Amino acid sequence: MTELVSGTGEPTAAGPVPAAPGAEPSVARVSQWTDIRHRFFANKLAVVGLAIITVLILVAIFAPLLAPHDPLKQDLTQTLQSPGGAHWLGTDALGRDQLSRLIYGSRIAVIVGMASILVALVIGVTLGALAGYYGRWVDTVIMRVADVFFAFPLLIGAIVIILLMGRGVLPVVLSLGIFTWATFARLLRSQVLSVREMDFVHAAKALGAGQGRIIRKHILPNSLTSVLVYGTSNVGIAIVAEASLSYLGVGVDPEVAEWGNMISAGRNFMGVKDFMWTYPSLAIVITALGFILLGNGLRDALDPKMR
Amino acid sequence: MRGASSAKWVAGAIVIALAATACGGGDDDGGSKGSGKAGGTFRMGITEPVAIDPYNAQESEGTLVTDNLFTGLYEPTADGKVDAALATSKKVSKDGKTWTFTIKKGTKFSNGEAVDAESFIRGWNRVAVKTAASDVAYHMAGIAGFADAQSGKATTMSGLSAPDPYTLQVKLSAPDFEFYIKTTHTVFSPVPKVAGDAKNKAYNEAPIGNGPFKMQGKWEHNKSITLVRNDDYGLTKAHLDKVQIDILNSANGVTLEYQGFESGQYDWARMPTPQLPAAKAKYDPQGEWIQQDMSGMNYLMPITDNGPLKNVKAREAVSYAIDRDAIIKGVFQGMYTKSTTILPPSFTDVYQKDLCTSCIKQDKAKAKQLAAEGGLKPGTTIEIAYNTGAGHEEWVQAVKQQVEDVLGVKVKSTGKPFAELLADQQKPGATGMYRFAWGADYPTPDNFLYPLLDTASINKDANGKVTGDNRARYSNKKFDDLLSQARGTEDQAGRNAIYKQAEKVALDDMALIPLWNRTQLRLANTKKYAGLKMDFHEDPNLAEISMK
Amino acid sequence: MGRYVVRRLGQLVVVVLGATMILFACLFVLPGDPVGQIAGSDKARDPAVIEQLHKQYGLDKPLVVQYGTYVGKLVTGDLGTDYTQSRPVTEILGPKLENTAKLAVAAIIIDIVIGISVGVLAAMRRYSIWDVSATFITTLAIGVPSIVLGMIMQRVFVIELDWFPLIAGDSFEGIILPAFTLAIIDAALVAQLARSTMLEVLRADYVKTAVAKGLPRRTVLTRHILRNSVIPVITYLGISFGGLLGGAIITETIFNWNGIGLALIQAIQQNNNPIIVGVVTIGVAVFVVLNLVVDLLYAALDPRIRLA
Amino acid sequence: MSRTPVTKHDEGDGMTSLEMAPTDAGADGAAPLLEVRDLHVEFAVRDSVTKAVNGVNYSVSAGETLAVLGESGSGKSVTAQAIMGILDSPPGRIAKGEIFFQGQDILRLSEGERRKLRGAKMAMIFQDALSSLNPVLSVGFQLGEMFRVHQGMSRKDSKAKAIELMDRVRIPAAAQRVGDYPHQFSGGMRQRIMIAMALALEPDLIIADEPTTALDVTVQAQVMDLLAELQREYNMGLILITHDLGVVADVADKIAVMYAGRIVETAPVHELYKRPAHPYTKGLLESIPRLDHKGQELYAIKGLPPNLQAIPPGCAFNPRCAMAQDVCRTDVPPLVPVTELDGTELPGRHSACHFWKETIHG
Repeated sequence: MTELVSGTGEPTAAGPVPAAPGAEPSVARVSQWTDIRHRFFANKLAVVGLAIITVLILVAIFAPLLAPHDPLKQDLTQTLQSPGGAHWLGTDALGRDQLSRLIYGSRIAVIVGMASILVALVIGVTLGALAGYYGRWVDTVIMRVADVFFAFPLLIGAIVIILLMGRGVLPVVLSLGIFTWATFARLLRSQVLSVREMDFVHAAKALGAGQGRIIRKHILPNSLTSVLVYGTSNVGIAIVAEASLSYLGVGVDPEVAEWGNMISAGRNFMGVKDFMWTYPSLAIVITALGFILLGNGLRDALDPKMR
Repeated sequence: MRGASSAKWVAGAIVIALAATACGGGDDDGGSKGSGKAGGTFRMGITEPVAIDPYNAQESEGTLVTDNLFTGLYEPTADGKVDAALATSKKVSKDGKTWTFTIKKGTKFSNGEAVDAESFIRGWNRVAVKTAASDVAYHMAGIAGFADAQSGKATTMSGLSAPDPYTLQVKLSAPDFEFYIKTTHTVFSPVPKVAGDAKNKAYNEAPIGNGPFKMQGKWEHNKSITLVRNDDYGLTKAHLDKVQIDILNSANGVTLEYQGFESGQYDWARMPTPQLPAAKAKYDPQGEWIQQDMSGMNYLMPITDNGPLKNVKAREAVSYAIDRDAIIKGVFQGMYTKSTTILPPSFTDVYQKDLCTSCIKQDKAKAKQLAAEGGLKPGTTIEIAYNTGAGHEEWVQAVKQQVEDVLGVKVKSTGKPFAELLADQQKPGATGMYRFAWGADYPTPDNFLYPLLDTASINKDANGKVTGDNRARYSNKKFDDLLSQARGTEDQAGRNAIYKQAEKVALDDMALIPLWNRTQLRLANTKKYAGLKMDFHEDPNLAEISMK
Repeated sequence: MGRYVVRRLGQLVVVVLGATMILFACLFVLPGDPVGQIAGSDKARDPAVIEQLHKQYGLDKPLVVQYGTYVGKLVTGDLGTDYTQSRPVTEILGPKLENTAKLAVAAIIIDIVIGISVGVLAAMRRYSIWDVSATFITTLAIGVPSIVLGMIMQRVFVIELDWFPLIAGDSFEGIILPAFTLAIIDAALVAQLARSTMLEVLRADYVKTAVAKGLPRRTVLTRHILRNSVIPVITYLGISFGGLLGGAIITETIFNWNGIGLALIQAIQQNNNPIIVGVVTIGVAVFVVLNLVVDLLYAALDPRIRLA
Repeated sequence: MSRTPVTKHDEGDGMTSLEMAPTDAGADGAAPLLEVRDLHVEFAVRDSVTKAVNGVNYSVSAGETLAVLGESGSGKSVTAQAIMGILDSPPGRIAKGEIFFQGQDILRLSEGERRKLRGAKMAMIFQDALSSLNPVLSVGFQLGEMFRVHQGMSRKDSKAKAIELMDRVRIPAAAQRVGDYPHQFSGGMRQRIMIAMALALEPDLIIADEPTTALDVTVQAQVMDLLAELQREYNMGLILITHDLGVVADVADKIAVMYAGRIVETAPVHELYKRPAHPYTKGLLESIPRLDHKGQELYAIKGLPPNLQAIPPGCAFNPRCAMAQDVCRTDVPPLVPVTELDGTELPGRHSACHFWKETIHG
C-alpha cells in the first residue's frame, strides 16, 4: 500500500477511535460437520434416500422376524399361487413364499452391495493413493492396469470369475469388487493430485512430516470424502450388477432367496403371472434409488457449489 | 437362459410335454401321403443348428434340414418302427456280420447326379475319415475298417463295397442284426461327387442332396434357412412349395417361437413352461395342440462304483424318496408324466410299464428302511449336479428337499456349465448323482442300453477318466452277456425279449433312476395344413403335409 | 500432439493385450474341456474325435503357446475359429458387431436428443416446476436397472399394447424398444450432467461479460454458454458410446437383439472360448479407442488442455 | 438478462423519509451522464430476502471519475450490475428507484433498447479477467465480436479492429497474439484486453468493477494509468468500484462511500481524505498502515459487515460505530449536505450520519 497521504494533510485529529461499547456480534462456532449435516437434512430427496437405506438395512437385519414363512421351504401343492391369502405376494414355482424370499433377498443385496464396494474401495483407494502421490512410473503402471480393468466390461469379467470360482455370495462380491476398483482408483488419484498441490501439504512437508504420515494424515482425509460419496451411490449400482448376474444365471446359487434370481425365474411368467417378477423388480429399483439419492445428497452437502 | 444349446434331446431343455400314451391331437387323416392341395410356404423357428451337412448333423434342428435334403436306405417312424426308403431289399449273413442292400434305381441328386451304391459309400467314408472329426461318426463304429479310417491309417472303410452299381455290401467287425436300423440316421445319407470332403465349406453351408426338398440360397447363420420342393425327387414328391426356417437366439428361442405362433408368423412352435396350461386350454380344442411321447428319457445318473450311492439299496432309497407326481404337478404344472422304465414308452414293442417298482409312488417308510440297509446314514452328504441355464434349477431343488426330508441326508446341489458338468462326471473320484437325459439316435433299445449301461461303454482312459457314455460306471456281466446275445439274435421278436430281460437286470440294480418321460409338445397350424404331425426327430413331417 | 496419439495407441495395445491375457488365463484354467461333448447334449465325444479337435484348435498346446498364436493372428485381424461350427470368429461376429453398432448409435442419438434438451431446459428454468420434475424423473430413471426396464418395456409395449413384434429381427421397428431401454438410463445421466454443467457456466463471469458486451441473447446462449457446457457432456457420451459398442449384454438378451453381447452369453453357455475372447477383445479395443477419440476431441474443444 | 421488473412504489422498507439527495451538477452544469436515484435491489432466495442495495444515489458526468468505495458485501457491485442491466433475475430484482442515463430512465427501456446501450454507450470491466473472458474462444474473436454484433463488420475487418485495439492498450505483438486464448496471457495483459473490449465502441460510460484487485501492485499502477489516459482521450465517465483507498486517491475526482447497501458519504477525493464526515470513512482511513505510525498498533474497525438479510435498524453502522447513540439505533440517518462550522456549503459533500458535525469538525 503506497504512502496514503500525498504529503498535504497532517495525520487526522484524534488517535485510534475509542472502542465502541455495543456487543461483539457472536458468530456461532459452526463446525464443519454440523454445517454439512444441516445442508444434508435440508435436502428432502437426500433424507428420502437415507430413509430407504435405513429401512433396507433394518429389514435385512430383522429378516427372520419379519418373514412370515421360511424362504426355502417348498410346498409343491401351493406352486405359483397368486398374491393373497396365506401368501401376501404369492408363491414361486416351488411353492415358496415370495414375500419371505423378498425380505431375505434384502440380506443378500445389502451384504453383496456393501461388501463388493468395500473390496473395490480398499483396492481402489490404496492403488489410487499410491499412483496419485508417487506419480512417475508407479502412476503409469497402476493407471494402465486400471485402464485394463476399466475397459473390461464389468459383467463379462464377473461372469468369467464366477465360472472360475463357482456360484455363491463370495465369488460375486469378489468379482464385483475386482472389476469396479478402477473407477475408485482413478477418482482418488485425481483427488490426491489436486490435494497434493495444496499449500497445507507443502507446509506439512516443510515441517518434516514423513511420506506415510502425509498420505495418512493430510491427503487421504481430504481425498476420501468424494470417493466415499461416489462409493455410496455405487453400492446401488453393485446391487443392480449382482441382480443382473443372477439374471444371466451366473450370480449367487439359484435356490438362494435373491432378487435377481426371482426376476430371472419370473421372466418366463411375463404376461401370465406378472407378480413373479414385478415385486422383486420394485425392490431393486427402490434400493438402487435409495443409494443414488443418498449419494447425491452427500455430494451436494459436501460440495454446496453443486446445487 | 433356457435351451442352453440347440440339441432337441439336449440334456433337459425345459421344453416338456405330457405323455399321452397314443400320439395325441391333430386331426389324423390316416397319414396318407398324397391328399390335399399342393403349394404353400411352411414357416417355423429353430435355434442355430451345429451343422446341416449330414457328416455332422446331430441334434433335431440339424436333422430337420438333412432329413428333408437327403433320403437314406431307411426312414424312422414316430412310433419307433422303421420304413424302407431307397432300400428295395436287405439281406444279412447267418453270422450277422455281412449286410447286403439293393438300392432303388433311377433316383437322382438335385444337381442331376445319379444316386447309386457308390454315392452311399462316398457319403459314409466322407464321415468316417479322421479329418472330418465328425461327432456322429461313432454310429458307423461297427463297420469293418472304421477304426483305420478314424485313426487316419485309411481314407475308406474296408467293409464297404458295391458288387454292382445298385447293390451295397457292408461287412461288420462284430455281429449286429440291427445294423439296418442304424442307417435311419442321416449320417448314413448318400452324397453327390460335388460334395468333396467334410471340410468343404460351400457344401457345408448349402448341401446338395436327394431328398424331397433342396436348399434355396445358403445357410444364413443366426438368421434363416430356406428349403424349396425338389421336383425331380425319386420317391413321393412333397406338396409344400417352400419351408422358411427362422434361426432364433437360444437364450429365449422357445418364447420367440410361441410368440411367433400366437401372432400367426409361425406354423409350428414350442412353448415355454409357464405358458403351457394357457396354451393347452386355448389351442387343444381347435386341434392345434400336438402331444407326442418321444424316444427320450430323463434320469438321475447315480455313480455306482463310488460314494454314498455305491450300494443298490441306497439308490433304491433315493428313488423311493422322490415324489415324482408332486414335482410334475407343482413344478411342471402337470405337463410331464413320471417314467417307470429305462426304455422310452415310444418303443412300443419293448415297453414294460411299472418295471421300476421304486418309481411308481413315493414310499417314505420303504425309503428309510432301504437307506438303513444300504448304509445311507442320516447326515451323509450326497452331491447332485446339473447344467445351468437349461431350466433345471426348480426341479433339482424340489428333489433335494424331498430326499433331505425323507432320508435326513444332506443334499448339496451345484449348477455348472455343460463342459464342467461332463468333466465332473468323467473324473475318477466322481460321487453322488447327476441330472442326465438321453435321446435315441435310431429306434432300437440297443441305442439306450449299450452306450449307457454296457461295461464296454465305460471306456476308462489311462488316468481313470471315463470317456464313454456309461458314466454311471454300471458294470454287470449278466447284463453285458444279455446285450451281446441280443445283438447276435437275428429275429426281431427274439431280440426284443432279451432286451426286456436286460432292462429288468439294470433296473433291479437301479443303474439309472428314471424320473419322467420326454414327451414333446408343439403348436401346429392344422387349420392351414393337413396331416401335420411330429416325426421321429421331433420335427414336423414337412414332406407329407399339404395345404387344406 | 502426434507424439501423444502414438503414446496413447501404445497404451491401447497394452490394455487390449492385458485384457485378452487375463481372459485367456481364466478360460484356460476353467475345468472341463470346451470341446469335450457333443454340442449341448449328454453324449461325450469320442476320445479320438476330441484329440483331433484339440489338434485342430491348438488346444493341446500349453497356455503360453496358445496365447502366442492368438496374439500373432490377432495382429492380422484373425480372431481364430469358433468351436461349435469352426467358422472364423470374424465372420461370425461381423454381422453381430454391425447390429450392436446400430443399437449403440440409436441409443446415443436418443441420449443426445432427450438428455441434453432436458438438461438445458432444467438449467435455464431454474427452480421452476420443469427443473424440479426433470431432476426427480432423471433420478428415478437412473435408479431403474436395465433388466427391470427391459422387462417393463417388453411387458407394456410388446405383450400389452402389441406395438412392436417380439421377433422383429434387425428391422427398424425392432430397434426402437432396445434402443430406448439402453438410452433411458444414459439420457437421464446426460440430462443431470448437462444441467449441472449449465448451471456452473451460467454462474461464470464470462457470461456476464458477454451480456455486458450487449450481445443478443441467442448469441450469448449458443456461442458462450452452450459452447462451454457441452464439453463435459461430449466426454461422457464418448465413454458411454464406447461401453455400448462392447455389447449391451442385458438389453440384447432381453430383446433377442443379435449383437455381440448376446453372442457372448451364448458362447459362455456353450464354452465357445474363441467367441468369448473375440467379443471381449473387440469390446475392450473399441472402448479404449473411443476414450482416445474423446480425449482428442476434449483437447480440440478446450484450448486450455495441452496434450502432454 | 431478462427485463428487470421495477416496482414504482414499494411500501416503506424502514426508510423513514424518502430523501432526494441533491444531485450535484456535472462539471459543465449540463444534466450528469448518469444519475442513480434511490435505487433498491433485493435478492429473493426461497424464503429469505437479501437487501443488497437500500437507496443508493450517485451520479457521474462525462470525463469525471467517481470512485465507489466499500467493503465486500456493501452492494457496490450489485449497483453497477443494476446499471448495466445484467442482474441475475431471478433471484435479483430492482425493488425501487430510477437510473437516468443521458437524461433517460433506462429502467423503463425494453430489453432490446437496453441491450443496444450495452457495449455501445456503456461498458463494464470486471475484476478477474481470467474468469471474465471466455476460456474457449480466442481473444481476437471476443474483441472482434463487439464489432461484428454491433456494427455488422465482417470477420476479417473485425479481426483487424481487434489487433488495433490490442495495440491501443499496448499489448506487445498484437498481430501474432490475436489468435491466442485468455489463459495464454498474464494477469495484466488480460486486464488490458478487458479494457480494450470495453473501449471497443468508445462508450460514454465505463464501469470498472475492482479492475486491479486481482493484479499485483506494479501491474496495478500501469493498468490504472492506462485507464485514466483512455478516459481522458475519449472524455468518458468512469465509475471505479474498489475497496482499495490507495487506488482511489490518484485517479478519482469524487468518492462515494457505501455501507450495507447505502451511500454513507460522498465528497471530492481530497476533501474526503482531509476531513471525513462519517465515522465509517474515518475508520477506513485510519486502518491504512502509515509509515509515520511505525511500531504503533494497527487500527481496525471492529466487528463484521452486517448480514444483509437482517440489517440492524437505524444506521446500519451503529453496532461498529464508536460514536453510536440511541438515535443511531432507531432513526436511519439521511444523506445530508455537509457544511463548515459556520454553515457555508461544502460543494459535493454529503454524509448520512446524525453526528457528522462531530466527525468532521471533531
